Amino acid sequence: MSLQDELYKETILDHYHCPRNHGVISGATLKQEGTNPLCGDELTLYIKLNNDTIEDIKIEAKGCSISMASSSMMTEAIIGQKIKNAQIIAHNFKDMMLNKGNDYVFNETNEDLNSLNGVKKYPVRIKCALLAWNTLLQSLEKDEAKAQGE
Amino acid sequence: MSLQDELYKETILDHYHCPRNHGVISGATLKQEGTNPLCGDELTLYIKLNNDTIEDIKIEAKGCSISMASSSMMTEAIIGQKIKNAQIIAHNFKDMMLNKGNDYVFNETNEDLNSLNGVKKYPVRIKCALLAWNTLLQSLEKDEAKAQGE
Amino acid sequence: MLDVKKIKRDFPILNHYIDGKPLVYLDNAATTQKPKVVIDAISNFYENYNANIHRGIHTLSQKATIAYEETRLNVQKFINAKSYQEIIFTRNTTESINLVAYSWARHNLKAGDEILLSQMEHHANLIPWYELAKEKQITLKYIPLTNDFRLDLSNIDNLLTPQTKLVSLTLMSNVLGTINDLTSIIQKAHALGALVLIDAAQAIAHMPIDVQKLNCDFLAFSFHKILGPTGVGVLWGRQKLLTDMPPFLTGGNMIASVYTDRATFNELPYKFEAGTPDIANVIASNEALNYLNAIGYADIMAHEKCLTAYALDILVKQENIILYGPNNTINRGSVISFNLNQIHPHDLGQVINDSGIAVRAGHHCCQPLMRQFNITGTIRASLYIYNDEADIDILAKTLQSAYKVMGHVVTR
Amino acid sequence: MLDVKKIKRDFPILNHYIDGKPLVYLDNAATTQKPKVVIDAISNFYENYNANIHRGIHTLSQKATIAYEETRLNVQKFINAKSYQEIIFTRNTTESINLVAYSWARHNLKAGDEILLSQMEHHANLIPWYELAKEKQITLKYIPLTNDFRLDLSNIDNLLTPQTKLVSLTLMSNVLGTINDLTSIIQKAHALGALVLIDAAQAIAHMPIDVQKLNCDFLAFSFHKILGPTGVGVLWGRQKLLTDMPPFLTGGNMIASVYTDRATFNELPYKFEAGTPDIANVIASNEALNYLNAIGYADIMAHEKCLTAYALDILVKQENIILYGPNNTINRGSVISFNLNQIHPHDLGQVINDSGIAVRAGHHCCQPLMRQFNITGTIRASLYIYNDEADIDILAKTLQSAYKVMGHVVTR
Ligand SMILES: Cc1ncc(COP(=O)(O)O)c(C=O)c1O
Ligand SMILES: Cc1ncc(COP(=O)(O)O)c(C=O)c1O
Repeated sequence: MSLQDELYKETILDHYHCPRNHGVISGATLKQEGTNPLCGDELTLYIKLNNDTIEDIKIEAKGCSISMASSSMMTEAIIGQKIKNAQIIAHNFKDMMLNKGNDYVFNETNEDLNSLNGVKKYPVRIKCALLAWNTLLQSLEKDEAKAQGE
Repeated sequence: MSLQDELYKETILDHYHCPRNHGVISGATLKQEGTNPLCGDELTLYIKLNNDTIEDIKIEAKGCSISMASSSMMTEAIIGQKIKNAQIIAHNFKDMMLNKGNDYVFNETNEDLNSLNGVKKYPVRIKCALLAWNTLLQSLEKDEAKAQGE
Repeated sequence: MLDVKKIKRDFPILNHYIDGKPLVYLDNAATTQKPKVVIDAISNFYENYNANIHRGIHTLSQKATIAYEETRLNVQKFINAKSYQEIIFTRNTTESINLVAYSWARHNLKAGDEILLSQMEHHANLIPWYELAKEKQITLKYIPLTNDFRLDLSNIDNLLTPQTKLVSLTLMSNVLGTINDLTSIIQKAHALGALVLIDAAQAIAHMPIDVQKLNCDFLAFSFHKILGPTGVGVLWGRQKLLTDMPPFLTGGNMIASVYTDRATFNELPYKFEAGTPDIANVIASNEALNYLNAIGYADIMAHEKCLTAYALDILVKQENIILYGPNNTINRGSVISFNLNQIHPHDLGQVINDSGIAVRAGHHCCQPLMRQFNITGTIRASLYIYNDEADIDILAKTLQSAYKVMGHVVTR
Repeated sequence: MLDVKKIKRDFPILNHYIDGKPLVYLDNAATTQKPKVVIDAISNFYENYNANIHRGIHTLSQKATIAYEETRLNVQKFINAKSYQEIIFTRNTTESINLVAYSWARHNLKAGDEILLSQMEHHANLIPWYELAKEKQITLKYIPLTNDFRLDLSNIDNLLTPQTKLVSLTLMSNVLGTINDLTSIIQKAHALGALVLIDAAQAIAHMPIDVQKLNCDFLAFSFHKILGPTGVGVLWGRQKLLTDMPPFLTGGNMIASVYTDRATFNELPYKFEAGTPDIANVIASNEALNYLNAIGYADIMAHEKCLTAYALDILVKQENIILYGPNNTINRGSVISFNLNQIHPHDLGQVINDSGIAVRAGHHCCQPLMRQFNITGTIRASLYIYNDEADIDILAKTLQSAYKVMGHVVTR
């Protein structure tokens, strides 16, 4: 299997060309910007919370296929989830990407995410795949910190 | 010929053990301190001028054999000389020490200086051999600058 | 002209296969490959005369010291400096520029002073000045670019003012390939009493440099971009300036006498070289100079001109390509930046890499320039003495497959 | 115990002859020799995957990046740091200490604050503080020495004051061999809110280092003193401190986003690594760690203890010898300084060198300590894993000839 076949699987290209939940939420509960320090790609994440549920999520971004696809898959995976669950999914995803020898496999509901497993072989591009997820975690952490501060 | 034979020739050892013109001139016309940045050895040079003649010169120093011997030989070479001449001798000596392939040979009057030629092979120690000479040149330069300023 | 086949044989890595394919190395603006003589000089040092330098009396230390200083003398000749005392070894261009920022600028500039840069500068020649500007309320000004990617000097007489204390410019852009003729700027800057720092990190690989002819005040470059090892940079500065500057990094070797509360400093250039330097790599850098000198810049320049012309000619014909840089070879080096419409440079870079070609994809440490073009990055193919037309042909062929791999419908 | 014969075979230089004599290398405190695995790692990098790191997508760059970061992870384990983000690569110990002086101290200390040093510090841990003290009217204080060449802590409760903001000490003297037990000083310093920097340039070669157990705040060392190449130093710092510190050197790689007038900085540790690092040497440094780990510090320490005891025993019997350093092997490493009465260390060094023995002669970058002893320098024999009793015997034999060569009458 050539590198290209592996990396640019149909699933990834599909999300790249037709990113889900792309755009802006006006009146979002949370808004967070993220930057990939390696290439300068930037995205803005919007979340609408209903109590502890992520009722809506949208991402505005311009980026490479990996970063766009990962963002898109992320929105699908966490929309409608409780915050706690979203954090667990995010940590599972980061584990999959960052830990050598970790063969975490997402179940059917989130199986698209498994297509990003191939990015592990390209350490420089792991940052692309993680950008949206790190931005999400940062955003939720800030929200928690704020809630505790109140 | 072993390195020791070459470097620690009798002439050098003689000047090292019995340094000529060692000491202080009270009421010296010029006084200059010198430091070897590589080892921290310090010396103080005293000169008594009579118009443009170096009437007396003394050096107070604690140093290695090369530095002590070179200082001692220097005082012998320039005592009683016109400043101009002393500078020429100093430059000849520096040339001998610093220029590869320069086989400058001092004549009979200053033949002791030729014994230091062997130091050239030990670049780190050239600084030891030059300390007194550089201090002399600095001192005379300062004197000239002062004279011109007046 | 260069005998590229023969040159290739001098570079072990070019005779190896990467992932089963021969390496096509077009990332020379990031770092060049190293000839065997350079690699061997490092092993030779460690296997035969490894020792710390400058203060050791023993034979190894003397040999190491002589070899280390030999490189300095050769650098002096290479850039035609007046004295070896003007050659300071640093880690890289970045440290060289920081040295000037910390030691010269921090002590000579004050609020209201101005520094003139350009819109094509590398981060190494930007961030040190941003930090200084913040600290000291200094104003930074930029020479803009013309439509053909050159310095726009039409407004230079307004950009340079009596407040300008430093003009810091790259001699060759690491993105656009543009070579800047700095003659008139340097004259004007000096007439106003400003100093001029030249970032020669790119230029040094592609053209002979004569600091006395350039008439600049500081010049910085890195050896890893001219066939030498990583870890060795050079700062050249006028002796008078260096003499008056306070030291930057302090510690062993840069001192003359140390008391319990103060120290006097060593003579130039040692005043600026604190601690144990990268001895092996400085020594091996000499072989890089010898290798370049043996080829000669006349032939290097002729080779690069032909190859760049060939590459521009082929690339400009690619579908949906956007080129960033002068479209001819006048005052232009062999660094070629481009994008394919609609494809992110990271993706294109990956596709190119998968054909065994090493190019760089990204902002090339020139984010302000990218913002100017309203892009996040480009693909950059940068050519050197061991590249030939076949390398360009492979690159072009790969580009033609990119839209298919990325699942785009190609639109004309 | 160590199999010294076997170890010697791993070091190419020890199997060569210098001026016709086998090399007896006793200058390990200045820099150690390098095993073949380290030398080969450098060639292997240049011959197989030389590329610039961190931003390249192509295969070579990825390989180089992985290998570079692998060294960082190994350093993290080696000194038991909590995170790889606390490991910053510099050129040497000197730069590491300067980084703390410029970035942390310059921004956190003010007039009237105090820094506590000791009388056995290397210039690298003195001059940066002299410069800072001058600039900011900071007071420097010194822990004195006892008669047996150890830190005299009898007055420590007066030396440490609420104004003390930093305690910066060597863990092992590069002149005396003394190993300092810093446990109680660190506790007391922290109780007063002061930070502690440890200069581990010497110690790291001779004892295992655990930054969490030491409970210091910064720690600095150089790879060239632990079998690694020149050009690589390490600064370890607590993550919280490093996070709050402004960058030091600025330029490429240490940034996140760059605008035309400002920049945001990269995450740790990259915030402190500006420009192209010494890639090859950082990668090769990993092999030095692997080599040391394979031997193990337990055996290294046992070997050095025996050898130091042997050397002290023989040296103390030499006529007219003056030893500077503890006369037993308790809390003492294998660095031995001495003079022969009436002979300048330069001359003695030369005589010793002429027997094919490399020792260091001079002030060892510790002029204040020399002034203390009222001497300009010493001869320093420093032993490491490839030295054995035969080396000491040759040294002793040479000493016996010194007075004859120098034309002295030996006086008892
Ligand atoms: C105790 C100590 N500190 C600092 C240094 C400086 O190390 P480097 O020259 O590698 O910066 C040395 C080595 O000479 C040393 O022995
Ligand atoms: C124009 C220019 N300036 C500065 C640099 C920085 O060089 P280094 O990373 O060796 O410090 C580079 C190389 O990336 C460059 O191309």
